[in-house]
Amino acid sequence: MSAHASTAHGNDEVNYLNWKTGIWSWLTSTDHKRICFLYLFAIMIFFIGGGIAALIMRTELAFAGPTIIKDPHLYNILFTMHGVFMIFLFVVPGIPATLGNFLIPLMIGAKDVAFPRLNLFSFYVYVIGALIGGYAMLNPVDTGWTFYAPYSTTTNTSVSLMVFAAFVLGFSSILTGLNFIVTIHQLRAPGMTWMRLPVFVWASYATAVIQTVATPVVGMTLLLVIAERAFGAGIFDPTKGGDPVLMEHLFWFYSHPVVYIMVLPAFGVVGEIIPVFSRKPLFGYKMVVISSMAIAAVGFIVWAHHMFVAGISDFSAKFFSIVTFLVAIPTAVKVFNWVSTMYKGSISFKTPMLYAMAFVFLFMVAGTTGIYLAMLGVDVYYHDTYFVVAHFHYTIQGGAVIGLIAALHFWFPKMTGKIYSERMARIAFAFLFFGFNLTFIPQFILGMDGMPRRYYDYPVQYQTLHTISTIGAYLNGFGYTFALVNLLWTAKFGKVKAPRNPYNSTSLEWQTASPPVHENFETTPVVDHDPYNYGTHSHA
Amino acid sequence: MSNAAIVDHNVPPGEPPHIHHMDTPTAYGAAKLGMWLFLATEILLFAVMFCSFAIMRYYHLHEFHEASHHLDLRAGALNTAILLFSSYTAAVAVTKAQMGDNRGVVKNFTYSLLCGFGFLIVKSYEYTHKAHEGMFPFVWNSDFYHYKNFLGLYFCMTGLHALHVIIGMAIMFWYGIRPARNNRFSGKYYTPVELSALYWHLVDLIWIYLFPLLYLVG
Amino acid sequence: MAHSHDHSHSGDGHSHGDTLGHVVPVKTFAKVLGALLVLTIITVAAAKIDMGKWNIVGAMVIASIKASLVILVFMHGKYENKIIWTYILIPFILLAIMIGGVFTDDPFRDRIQHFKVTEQAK
Amino acid sequence: MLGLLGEQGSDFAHKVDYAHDVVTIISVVCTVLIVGVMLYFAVIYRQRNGKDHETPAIEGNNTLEVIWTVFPTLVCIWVAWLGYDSFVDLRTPPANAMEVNVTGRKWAWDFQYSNGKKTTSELVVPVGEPVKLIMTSRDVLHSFFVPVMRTKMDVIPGRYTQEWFRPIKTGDFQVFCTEYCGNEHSKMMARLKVLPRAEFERWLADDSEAKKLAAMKPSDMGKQLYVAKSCNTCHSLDGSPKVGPSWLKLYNRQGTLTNGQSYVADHNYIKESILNPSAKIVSGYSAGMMPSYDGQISDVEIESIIEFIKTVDGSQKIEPEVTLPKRQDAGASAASPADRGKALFQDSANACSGCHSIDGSRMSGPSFKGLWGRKEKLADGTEVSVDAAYIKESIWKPQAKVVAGYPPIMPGIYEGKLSEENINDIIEYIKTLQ
Repeated sequence: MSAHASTAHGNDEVNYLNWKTGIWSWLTSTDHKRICFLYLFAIMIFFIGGGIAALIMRTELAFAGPTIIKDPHLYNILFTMHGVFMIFLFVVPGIPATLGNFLIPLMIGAKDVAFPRLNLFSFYVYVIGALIGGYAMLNPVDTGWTFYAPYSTTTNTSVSLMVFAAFVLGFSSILTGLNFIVTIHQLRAPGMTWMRLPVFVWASYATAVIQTVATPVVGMTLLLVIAERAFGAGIFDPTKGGDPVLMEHLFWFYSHPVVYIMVLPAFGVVGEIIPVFSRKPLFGYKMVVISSMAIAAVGFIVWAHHMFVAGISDFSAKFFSIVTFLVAIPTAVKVFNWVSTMYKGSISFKTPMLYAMAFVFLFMVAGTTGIYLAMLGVDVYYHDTYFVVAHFHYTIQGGAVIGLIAALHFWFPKMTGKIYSERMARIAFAFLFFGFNLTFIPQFILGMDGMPRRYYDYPVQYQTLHTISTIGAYLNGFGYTFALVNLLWTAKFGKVKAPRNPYNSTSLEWQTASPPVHENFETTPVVDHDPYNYGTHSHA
Repeated sequence: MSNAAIVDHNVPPGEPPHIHHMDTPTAYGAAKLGMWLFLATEILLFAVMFCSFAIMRYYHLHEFHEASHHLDLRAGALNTAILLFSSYTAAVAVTKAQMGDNRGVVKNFTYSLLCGFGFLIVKSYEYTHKAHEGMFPFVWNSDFYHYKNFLGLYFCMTGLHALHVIIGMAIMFWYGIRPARNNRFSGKYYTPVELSALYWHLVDLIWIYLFPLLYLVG
Repeated sequence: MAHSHDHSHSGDGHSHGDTLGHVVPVKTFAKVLGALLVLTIITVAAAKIDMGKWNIVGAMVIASIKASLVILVFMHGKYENKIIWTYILIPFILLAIMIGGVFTDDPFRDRIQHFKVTEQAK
Repeated sequence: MLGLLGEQGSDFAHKVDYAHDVVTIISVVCTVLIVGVMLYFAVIYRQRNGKDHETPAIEGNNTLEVIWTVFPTLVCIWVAWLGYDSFVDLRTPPANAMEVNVTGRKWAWDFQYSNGKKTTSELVVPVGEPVKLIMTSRDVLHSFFVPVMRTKMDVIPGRYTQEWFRPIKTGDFQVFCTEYCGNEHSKMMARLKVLPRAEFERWLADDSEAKKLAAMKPSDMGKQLYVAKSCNTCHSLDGSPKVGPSWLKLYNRQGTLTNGQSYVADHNYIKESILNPSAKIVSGYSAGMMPSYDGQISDVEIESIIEFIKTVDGSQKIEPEVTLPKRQDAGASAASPADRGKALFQDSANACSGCHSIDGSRMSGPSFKGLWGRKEKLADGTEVSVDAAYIKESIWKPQAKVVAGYPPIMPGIYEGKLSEENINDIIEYIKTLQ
């Protein structure tokens, strides 16, 4: 393993971070690596905003009865804000638009994405969407992030603006996905065959397909909500002969696949991290790839499992329950493959590896609790209770967000050229992991006791578990703050320079300078091996 | 363990960024794939309304039948012919561009543009007529209240379609006619013409379904 | 997945001489336009005959023939590669899934008697 | 088995719980196994002394791949079957099930039995017999969730949905609304009261009031309702203006609305005004004073009220009419705080007496008699003892703590209308009503 050939050309002084300076050069940059940072900063604003909303809610819920929020309306606004911020503005663009942007061209050996200007454009579409959403918060929406009709078509909060913001954000998501698909098809370096693509690229490809073809559906659905509000189009409003359940169908047609937009890239991240720190090839690479694509495909035919008690026909419920179980199989396969990769490895516990192992645990919990919700009879009980809340957060926070944090730690040396303090990162990890479980395990139990979600107030018997959950939320929030501050501080003030390939990885993105030069590689790379070229082949 | 061989390939150092980002065939393939992907998203945008139409029609079959008779079939058929013809001229424009005939591109895209205007004029005539009759958003006449589901969808679908017509016209003008007047296109470079035409065909494609659904079978 | 590893070509295997893509003669387009107009007339005529629920089936079949003509010839679909065809077909497949999925619901819903709130009262 | 879901109240609950427990065991075993194996690998294959040791380049193993694709598939089929099986029971009500109509509205549940008996926020059913709920909503989506029965179904406007259960034990159980429906979503609860058969029959047959009404001539029934529904508080029969327009020669009267349009007080107008009072306000009156009677009043009752209105020509005597003092500046003229409170209470502008009796009889709101210091059970199951703070909150924020069994219909118009001083006076008055 060496990078001698390239160090000769390398000029560590000039890289994409400093080859042009000034805010303007960042805001108008079409460099995918810089756009990654634009997104990163933008989404972090909403992560913090959504996080604060969550903490206020948890504080309110710590004790029964009104405590710090006197008006249930404000509580309803907060959970709507939490949902809209976290989903549309943070997690959906989360990994794809940031790390996907940064890594896909590097991993496939391209200079940039296929349409660099479109890439920058989709960032500004995101910004416009975010601004519209921010403007809508002047008369904050209280519908929940699901915008179910007829509540959304009758409430007098600014639903129209907010769903329009979501529509615009969807447009940004579409353009990003489209860009990635074309990039992966057209710009692979010589020798970078499909079966040599890192699993992160595969996961990103699957994600991009979902982004591109699912997002228009929700976009149009939301426009129809606006039409309903504006002139009573009579599609979702039952008083005009419309069908509110149809709106749920169309909404979930996107909003189930969107869960895979969030979590598939995180699968990819874990698939990258575990081989490196185990010094082993990814076990069953082909199956991991196939399972990514299978999850993306199956994701389109399972949406109505969100609606088992929504008044859909029994036939429909039975059909969608059975197909939902199809998701479980490729997901299980992935977990088995990750764990097997560690077999006979040489495992080091750097922070990204800790996050990856935590991910496996959290995702096991998320996946197995998902089974409950796919089972018809049991879901009838659990639907819209705290069990669903906990399951969802295990999937999205424990999956997608932990994946993002893991990825930020893992590729941090490449992105910034600095090395962060391992000790600080581990302390943050400990808080984060412990706090997260402390928040949501009590919520599973609350769900078992029948506690419904979106409740501003609750009967006293639920109080103890709520209090514990609130304490966990604060620890969790502290963990995130600590982790992000550590990274931010290192990026700004860190002294330790990162080498090209601090982990001795064999995948392509580590073979260029840290941070990379403006167009990624000093010379166009030619790929002649698999991304996980670790270990010794036995010549038996 | 093998090396990650990184060999100097073909890019001379000191090139300005992105000019040689892709070679011509790659760029052409990329642009075309990108456009088709975009068209896929457009079709899915309309798919939601087709799906809603199917469900609403299932619930209000009788009303849909009756309401569709209130639409102006002649206007709809005329618009269909206009769009088909414009689609034809747009396709011809691509062939002209491939042959390097820039004047041919201008001529054919101009026909398409004019057809686009014609379509919009007929459409606005229909809309005004509907507004007059009280079958229009904001001025619903309560006599037609039971047609609301059909008309609501009719306006959403045709409205969004008309918006696409306008966007398509803008694209044809900006990326097709304007550069063609400067003789920009040749057999080696005509991607913008092809993409504009693709977009315009999509507008036609959607209408091919909208016309029978809305005007004929209801 | 087994398509060409040679990424640097457009994948369009029908390059003609100087041009990047396939050149379709204008005459072909004219024929297709004629066919499309004839099909439109057929649709309108067919709609005048009352065939019950077969009306919509017929109309959709004719529309799909027209759409195929547009995609295949006007949009050069005939000469495109597998990747592009994948993405041409995906939206139609998804539309079918969407309508199919929603129709597992509505027609199978329980028709509960509209008891009683009103009936009882009267 | 594990009893994770708590008390079982219906006969199919054990089936749901069985499915739940089976999948719990599978889940825990799988998670422990996988995470255990991962940790085991992490320990025994850890890097030693900061140096990598040689690793084998294992790229996969087809046998293993097949096993761990097939095995989860089999488990999934089994688990899917368990879920399916319990669901079939949940969705198959027996043909002989007793039907109860359920209407969800912001933010309470109304129930109607097939004999016409109605309740709000309290569903009473007999033990051991299947009960089928036929449900619809008046406004937005709601969801009727009875945890002990393990069943739940969304309640949809413009459509009927159903759910059923067969209670296996008597007692009081919690009903939640689990589909987000607005501000008081978390207060939209009801009690499920499961009674022994005989007791239920007695309860159901106790329709003395309804029967008496049904036997009457519509206009007489309307007259009775005029008082029973507290219309008299705000609408006079002699043409004198009160909070609302007088009913004297109201039928077919024409006039203008606050928005400048004209109205004719015909059948539709009156019905709409009862159900949706704020829709069309007669010029000179203000919106928000009258609570909606939507869900509080049947069509028949509305008809009879309209019949009664048709007859109002000024000759009517209103027998149980509370003699109301003329509108006055309540604070100034009365001497003691309690007297001032009484005046405020009786002031038709406040219309307290429309819903709160002073003799202990049940009206739309809790009686003021004996209210002070009383322990009230709230709709959310908690208890509150009535003190000054509670009364103040209940006047200013009527929906904050609604007493169990009462609909949350008190209008929130008093904040700003009644000062703190006014409220203290009213409290003093309530104290006298022991």
